[in-house]
Amino acid sequence: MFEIGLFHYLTLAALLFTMGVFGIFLNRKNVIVILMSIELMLLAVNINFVAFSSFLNDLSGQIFTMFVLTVAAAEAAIGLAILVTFFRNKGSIAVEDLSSLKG
Amino acid sequence: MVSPLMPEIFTVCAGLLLLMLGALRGTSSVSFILSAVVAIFAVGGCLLLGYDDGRPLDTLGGMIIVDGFSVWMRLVIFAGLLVSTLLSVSWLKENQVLKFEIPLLYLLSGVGMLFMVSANNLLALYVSLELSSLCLYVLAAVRRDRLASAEAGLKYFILGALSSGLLLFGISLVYGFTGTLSYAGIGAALSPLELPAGAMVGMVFILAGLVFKISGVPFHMWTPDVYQGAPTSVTALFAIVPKVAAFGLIIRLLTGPFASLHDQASQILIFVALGSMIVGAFAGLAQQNFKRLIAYSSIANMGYALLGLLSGEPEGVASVILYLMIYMIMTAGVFAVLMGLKRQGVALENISDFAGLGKKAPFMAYSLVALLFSMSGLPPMAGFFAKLFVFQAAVAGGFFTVAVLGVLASVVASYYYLRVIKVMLFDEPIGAFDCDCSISRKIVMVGSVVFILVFTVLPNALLDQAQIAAGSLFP
Amino acid sequence: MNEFPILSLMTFLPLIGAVLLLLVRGQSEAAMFRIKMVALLVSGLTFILSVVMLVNFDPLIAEFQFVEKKIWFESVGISYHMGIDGISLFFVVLSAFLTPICILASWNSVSMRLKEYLIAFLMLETFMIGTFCALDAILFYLFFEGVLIPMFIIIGVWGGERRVYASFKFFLYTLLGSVLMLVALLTMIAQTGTADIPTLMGAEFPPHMQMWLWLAFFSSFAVKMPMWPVHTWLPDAHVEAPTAGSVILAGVLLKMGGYGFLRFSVPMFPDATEYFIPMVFGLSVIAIIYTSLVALAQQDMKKMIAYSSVAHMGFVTLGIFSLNMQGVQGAVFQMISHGVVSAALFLAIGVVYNRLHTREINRYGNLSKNMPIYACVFVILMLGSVGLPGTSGFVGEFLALLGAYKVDTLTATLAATGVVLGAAYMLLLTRKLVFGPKVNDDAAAMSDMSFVEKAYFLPLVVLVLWLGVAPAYVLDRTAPAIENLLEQYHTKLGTQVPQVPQVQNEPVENEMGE
Amino acid sequence: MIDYMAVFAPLIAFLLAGLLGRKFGDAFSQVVTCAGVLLAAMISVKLFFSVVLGMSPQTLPVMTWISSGDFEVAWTLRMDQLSVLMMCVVNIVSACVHFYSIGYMSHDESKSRFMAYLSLFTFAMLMLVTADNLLQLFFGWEGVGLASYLLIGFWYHKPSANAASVKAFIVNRVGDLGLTLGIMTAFVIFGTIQFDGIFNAAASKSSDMFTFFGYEFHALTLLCLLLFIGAVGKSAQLGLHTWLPDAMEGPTPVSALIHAATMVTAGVFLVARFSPVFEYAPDALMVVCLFGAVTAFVAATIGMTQFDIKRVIAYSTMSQLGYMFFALGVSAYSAAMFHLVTHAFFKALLFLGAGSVIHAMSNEQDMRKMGGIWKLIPFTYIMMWIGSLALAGVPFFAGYYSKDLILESAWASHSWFGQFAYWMGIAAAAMTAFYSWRLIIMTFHGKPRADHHVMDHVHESPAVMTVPLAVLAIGAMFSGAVLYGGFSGVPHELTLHHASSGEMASELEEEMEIATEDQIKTPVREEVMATVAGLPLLDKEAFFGKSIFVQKVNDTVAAAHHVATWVKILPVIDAGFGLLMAYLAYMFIPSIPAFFVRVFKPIYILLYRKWFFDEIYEAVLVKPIVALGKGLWIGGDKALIDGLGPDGIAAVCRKVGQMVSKFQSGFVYQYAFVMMIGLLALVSWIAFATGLLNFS
Amino acid sequence: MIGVIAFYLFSFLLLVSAFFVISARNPVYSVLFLILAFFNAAGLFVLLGAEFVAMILVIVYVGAVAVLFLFVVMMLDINFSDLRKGAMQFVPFGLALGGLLLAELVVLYSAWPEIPAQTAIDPAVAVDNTRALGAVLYTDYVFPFQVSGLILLVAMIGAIVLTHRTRSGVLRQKVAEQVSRQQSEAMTIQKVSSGAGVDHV
Repeated sequence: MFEIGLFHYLTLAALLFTMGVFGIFLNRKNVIVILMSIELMLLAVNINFVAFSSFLNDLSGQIFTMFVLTVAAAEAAIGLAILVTFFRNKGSIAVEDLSSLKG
Repeated sequence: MVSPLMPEIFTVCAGLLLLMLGALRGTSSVSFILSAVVAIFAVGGCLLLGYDDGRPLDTLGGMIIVDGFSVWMRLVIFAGLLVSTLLSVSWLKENQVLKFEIPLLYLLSGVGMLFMVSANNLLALYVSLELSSLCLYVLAAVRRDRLASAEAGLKYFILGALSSGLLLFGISLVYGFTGTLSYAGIGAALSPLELPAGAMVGMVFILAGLVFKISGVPFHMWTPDVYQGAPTSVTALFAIVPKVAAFGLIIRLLTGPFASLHDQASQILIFVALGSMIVGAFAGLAQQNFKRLIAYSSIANMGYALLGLLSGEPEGVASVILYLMIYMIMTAGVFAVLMGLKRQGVALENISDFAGLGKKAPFMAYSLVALLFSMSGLPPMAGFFAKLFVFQAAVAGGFFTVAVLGVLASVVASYYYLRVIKVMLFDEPIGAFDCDCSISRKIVMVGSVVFILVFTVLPNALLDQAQIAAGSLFP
Repeated sequence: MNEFPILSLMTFLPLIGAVLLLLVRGQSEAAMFRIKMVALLVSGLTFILSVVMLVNFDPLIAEFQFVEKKIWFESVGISYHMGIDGISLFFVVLSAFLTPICILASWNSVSMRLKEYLIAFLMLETFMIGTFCALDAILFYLFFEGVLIPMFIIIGVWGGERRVYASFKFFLYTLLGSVLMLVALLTMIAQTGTADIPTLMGAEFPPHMQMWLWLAFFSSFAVKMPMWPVHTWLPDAHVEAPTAGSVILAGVLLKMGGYGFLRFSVPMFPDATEYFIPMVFGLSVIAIIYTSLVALAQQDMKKMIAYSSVAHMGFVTLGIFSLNMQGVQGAVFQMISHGVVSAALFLAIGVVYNRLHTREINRYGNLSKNMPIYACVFVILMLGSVGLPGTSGFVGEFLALLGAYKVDTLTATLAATGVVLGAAYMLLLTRKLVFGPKVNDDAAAMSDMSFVEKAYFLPLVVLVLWLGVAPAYVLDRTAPAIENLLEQYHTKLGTQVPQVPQVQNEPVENEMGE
Repeated sequence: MIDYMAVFAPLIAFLLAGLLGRKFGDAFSQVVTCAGVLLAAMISVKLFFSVVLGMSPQTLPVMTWISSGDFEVAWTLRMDQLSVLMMCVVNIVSACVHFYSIGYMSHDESKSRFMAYLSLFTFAMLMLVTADNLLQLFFGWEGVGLASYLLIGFWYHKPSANAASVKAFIVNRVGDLGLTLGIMTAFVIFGTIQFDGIFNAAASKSSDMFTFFGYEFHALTLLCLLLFIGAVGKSAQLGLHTWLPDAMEGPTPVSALIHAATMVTAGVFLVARFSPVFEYAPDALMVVCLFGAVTAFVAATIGMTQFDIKRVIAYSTMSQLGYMFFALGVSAYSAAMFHLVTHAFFKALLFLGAGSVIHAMSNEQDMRKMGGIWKLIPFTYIMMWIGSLALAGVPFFAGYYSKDLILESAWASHSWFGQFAYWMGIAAAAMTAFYSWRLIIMTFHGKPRADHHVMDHVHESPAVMTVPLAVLAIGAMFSGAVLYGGFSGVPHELTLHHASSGEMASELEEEMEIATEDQIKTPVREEVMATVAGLPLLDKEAFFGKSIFVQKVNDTVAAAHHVATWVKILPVIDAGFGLLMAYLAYMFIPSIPAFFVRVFKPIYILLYRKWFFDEIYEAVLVKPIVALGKGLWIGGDKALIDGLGPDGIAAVCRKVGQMVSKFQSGFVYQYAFVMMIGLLALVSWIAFATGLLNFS
Repeated sequence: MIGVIAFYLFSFLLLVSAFFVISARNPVYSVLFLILAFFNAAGLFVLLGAEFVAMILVIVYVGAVAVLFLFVVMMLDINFSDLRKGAMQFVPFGLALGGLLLAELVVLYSAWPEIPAQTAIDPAVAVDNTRALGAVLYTDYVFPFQVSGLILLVAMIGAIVLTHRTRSGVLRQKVAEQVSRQQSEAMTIQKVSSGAGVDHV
């Protein structure tokens, strides 16, 4: 308990990941929160990577984290761009309005 | 010797040049850029032809591997890109979607896909996958003045991001439990005797992320919506190329780093394959929109393709490669017909709109009939052999139940192909069709019809290539 | 002769003809005539080739003849292997024989989308002939399934009111059966590494596996035959199909099931065959009685004939699974005979349908009066269908029953009651159609058969009688192959070919002198 | 070669008339067919001399028919005594009918069709009787059935004729079913269906058992019973007889030829032909006998109540066939054949006479609408008398000899069923006489009951009709006496009364026994013939040669000569009684019939309605079968099979499809949810199923 | 000890802020909590010895991504007041699922095989996290580096192609035209008669 091991970090990441997932499907208010949830998931993954990297004494985990960050930034940009496009068409970004395509 | 990545390098450089051209010249350069991208893909494919299938070659710090499989899959991807760009040429013009970025996004996503099948490291996998995916997200939403397109893009993006989150989580687990990111290292760390549970669960997460890309059940939910909402030329791209690349990725993972986990992987694949075949078959029954139908059809088809991977034998992999090629060509043909269907300038997407096509435009109609019969796996068309070999692989591996359920699902699925055929041939026409079949579409349509017929007679060239490609994964 | 690829030529000549048709342009009368002539010539040529083949067929040997073997799928054990033996010989001839007749039968009755129609028929011919010639399981499957495509289109485009329902039912039903067969085929290929039929015939499969394989094949062939209770697609398909479609359907397509049993189920899975004989017998008997009864209740001519086909096919399965010479020969003969008789009956229905556009039996009557030749032809065909001695129907039915009787008296007896019922519905049909009082003015105003109609009925009627009086021509040619088949079957099983005790010719005087 | 023409001439005639008749006209057809049959008749007579009297049976090969493994059947013409006898009967009667038809059908529009059918029938019948194997016999069997069908339904525009033709065919088919099974059983037992093969092996198989429906049966009994079922159908024995009266819907010459003289006797022929087998199946013989006896009686009872002139004769035919069968049943094959021959003549005569009446009465068949015409058509009247006398068994007419022989044989069989048959026969004989004269009286005597239009047209038939009648009348009068020796084995006592009755017979018998033992040689035979100068004295064994086989102990025909005298006389008295009753009831005291009808109303109705056979069959078989057919179609095929099968599955699939597609709700959070559930399922599956994770 | 306390502090704050990210009614709050979460995560990274990544996290995420979010949230002017019904029905099910996933992962982690740490620590790594990363990033990882460049390019193209609009009717400043304007072009003198107004001009 008093020694913080890999287990703690991983558990923390798992909790965070789960929260991110929750955020995606519990959210009805607006899509933007979903995007943030995705960021949380990625953050969890990053914690995993860094923790593993640190405990394995291997740098590639940290490198991976950097690329994840890069990609996440790009993803956020594109995601928000699409979101804006959608908003311009629909006038709303409520998740439930995202349902003209179905069946 | 030229770099083994010459085609990609060439493609990227040429693409960047075109980007600059587009940025400077704007809309007026779209035509040229489209043609240029077609040419680039053609040249890129040709550049690949020069490689002999020698020993596998690691390059770029072990990130990339160039072997027979990678060469052949890249060739297939180039072909797919070429065909889908060719299809888009006239469509984009006809539908006034004149953005020079679109062909460039095709190009960049294509580069991502090319890297995907050559990736030899989880990091390389991730970045190339993201490169291709991000382009596709944008492409789905590229008709930004249309709600459907924007919605498709948004859905695709959210779910895609979720799936890449899963993929990443999986990668992190695999990394953590094996201590390495390289395929070879993972393969070495996973000895069949003692399998770390974490790596196994990691693999499941990775597979989940990748199955999303090939729209396998239960990660298929995006497919119908995105197919329907995205601009048709983009849908064509979605349907034709990325699946091949993602499949290449899956094949390489399962035969390389996760070869020791084959038993567990094939259990997942059985689940996914069965689910895809069944959902694809049943959900398609209720569809009215042709693009949506094709989406379900592709879901089902991916299920069949997965059957070839169950046994983990080279023959099975070869059958999957063959399946993907044939599927790709059939899909291209179908889209070539679909994109040409218009009534008073409005593109037709509902199945009921096809009524009487057999009378008004028999050539197109019968081409589509042949393609659809082929898709439903009826002899003597190539689609039959595609299915034949994957089923053979499954049966040879002892997966009888799956095979039987698969063929039964294919019967159910054949119903919706038949329905389209019925509407075209049996029903009375409800109006004239615009017959402005562009030459590029015609080429694709005729080409794919000829292919599915000729393949039956001369199958060996492709079959051999598929076997060679598969064989290179099993040294 | 063996060097000459006559089977491939016969198989693909119609396809070439279809391609030729594609090249003929125009919608004018003259163009239409040209199209018809091309189709007729091509199918006629195919028929001539089939006659050449028939003449050159060596009736004494059991092995496959006119064999062609080419590499097809190099590494997978699938080859292009064609050849015929006594079992398939006449099916090939039958297919080649009926197609020109079908084209003639459509000469004036089909004008809508004529070119497509004829192309579909020529494609159909290719697939039919191919099915019977193929000696590679996958090649067989290819042709076997390929048939569905043109037939689906023929029913769907040129069919009657409920054509969509019928064509879908036909297609999906038969497809459902066949795909299971495909899985079985793949299993066999996986087991033996080859799809070559002669090799597979020699292969031994473990009994447990045989059961499953047999069932899978059964699911396909039983639907195709069709056997009870998977027969319901047939009446619908027949009723809705255009005349020529029904002709081919009844004349050739149904035979594919029986042929399949003989080519696959029996020689390859003897243990399973032996095990499932009671089931097949049971189903056959049910089919014969049940469908005969149902046929009695029909008001639609085509439906009645369609149901009668099911009953007739019941005799075929009965004969095949008797697994003795008479049974199997009877079954083969019955198939050939049914191919001629039922095809002709559908054509005959087509003749009146073209004039009055209804298939309802009660709308007709008294046709003997204004259509005496037609009446005569119809009665002869009816007799063939009923199985009167002297017509082709009798020989097959009797031999099949005899074969079954040797194995199981109860089954054969029950099946024989079908003969009575068969007479009942056919006579009722005849009574209402060609005899009976005048019913309608329009029926009474119909003209007798035209020259073309006479032209294609003549060979059919002659065949019905000729096969009935001198069936030896057919029986002799089928005998070696069937003998061989049975011998192999019983050798594999380790049993003897059941023989009827031969009479010791004791002089009669001894008995009288007591 | 010419012998072939005895069978094939009618076929050729049929083909010519059938194919070319429309082109060359009716006269052509008539000439061709009559010539064909006449030729055949002449050759048959020639054959009668060479084969029967010359004792040289022959077999004429034609071609292979069916050859399948060990099952081999060839088209062959077997011309032994039995066949040739039948050929003579068939051809002669047929020739008469052919000629008669020219006159009778002169007003019909399809003359050539009719003539062609008649020839076709003749051919089929000849094929039947000359068959050398069961299958060819079956061919002829069905061929006559077909001809019968076509001819009954000749006036196809008449619904009743149509119905009757179909009924005839189908009821016969039921019998044929038995025959078919019989053929197959024969093949399984004997390994062949050649007659010679079967007959030669019959004795050696007499104790064999045969498994049928899982039970063991005595092989030959089973075989004989199955064959007999066929005979029951064709010969209209009780149970399968209902078609025969209805068959009278056909033109009268047809009734004469097919439904009296020839086709219906095919069953008798079959059993006689199979005597070598029946002899080893006593139980089967008993059944045959009982069937025959009951049929004779029942048919006679019905015959007494009918009003349609042809139906009366039809029931009489059925009754007489009953006689033949019970004769067969007591092994008196030759007696049966004898009656067959004589019956052919007098029954054809009766029918043609009736035809002549009908012709005269403008196609009226109801006796209640006739009467008082005997003076108008005296020739016909005389012919009817001759026919009736022969039918009733009045001495010296043909029927007398044959019927007596049958009754005596039955009595002589000393079996309970023989006795039963005898008494049934006696009863039927009385009734036969009764209804015969009832017919004559109602038709010819009394006041005319037809309207004057009809009566004005009553006229004697033309010569083309009367000459055949005369020919048949000669047969009806003399065939019995002439042929008696051949069929019975001894000259008839009455015939030979003036000669050396008793001794002569026994002498002959002795001689005959010697002859049988050492294969009668022609010289011996000629000697025998010479013994009885002038009379064509024929003896049974030589007459039939090997074509009929009777075990010594069963030889009832031989024993028939030794029965008590009252047995021999009773039938004659009996017939006289019946005749008298008819005169009483219909001539002198016309109120009697009405009285009986009133008093015995239920019985009368039972008889008048033909023992309700048709009604019972309708209720028990026809209606349920039709209902079953409809039920299976609507309930079975449509509801059950299609409902559960293709349609049901399709509906379920469609529903599932809609469900699955509804699942695709469009809401992105649900999609994500599904993905996560899927992932979780996969992870859990892998984790737990492979035992990687356990919480212990 | 401080490490332990720091870990729990950061972890607690991280989880709490994550919770508020997904549950806050106002998306602006969500973004702010997201930023808080990132800070805490960066803290954790530091605890793990990955200072450079921690810095990057703060710079990239807080500096760019979160701000982007905030920008969009404000720009879109969303009506965020109504919490739609129906969201809650998923909660129990979701909780169960999440719990299961979590449980599985936790059990899984406890089975970490303790891969022996690369004992011979790379001197480069030992010396300096940033330097070590820099040493491999452009050598061993040049391929992903290049590809990530392309990814960013795609992001740029994507954002432009999706959101950039050339509005018609928007007035733009054209400096050259302004500069080259002559007085004569810009101004004309009109004579206006008194009492007539300017209507006729």
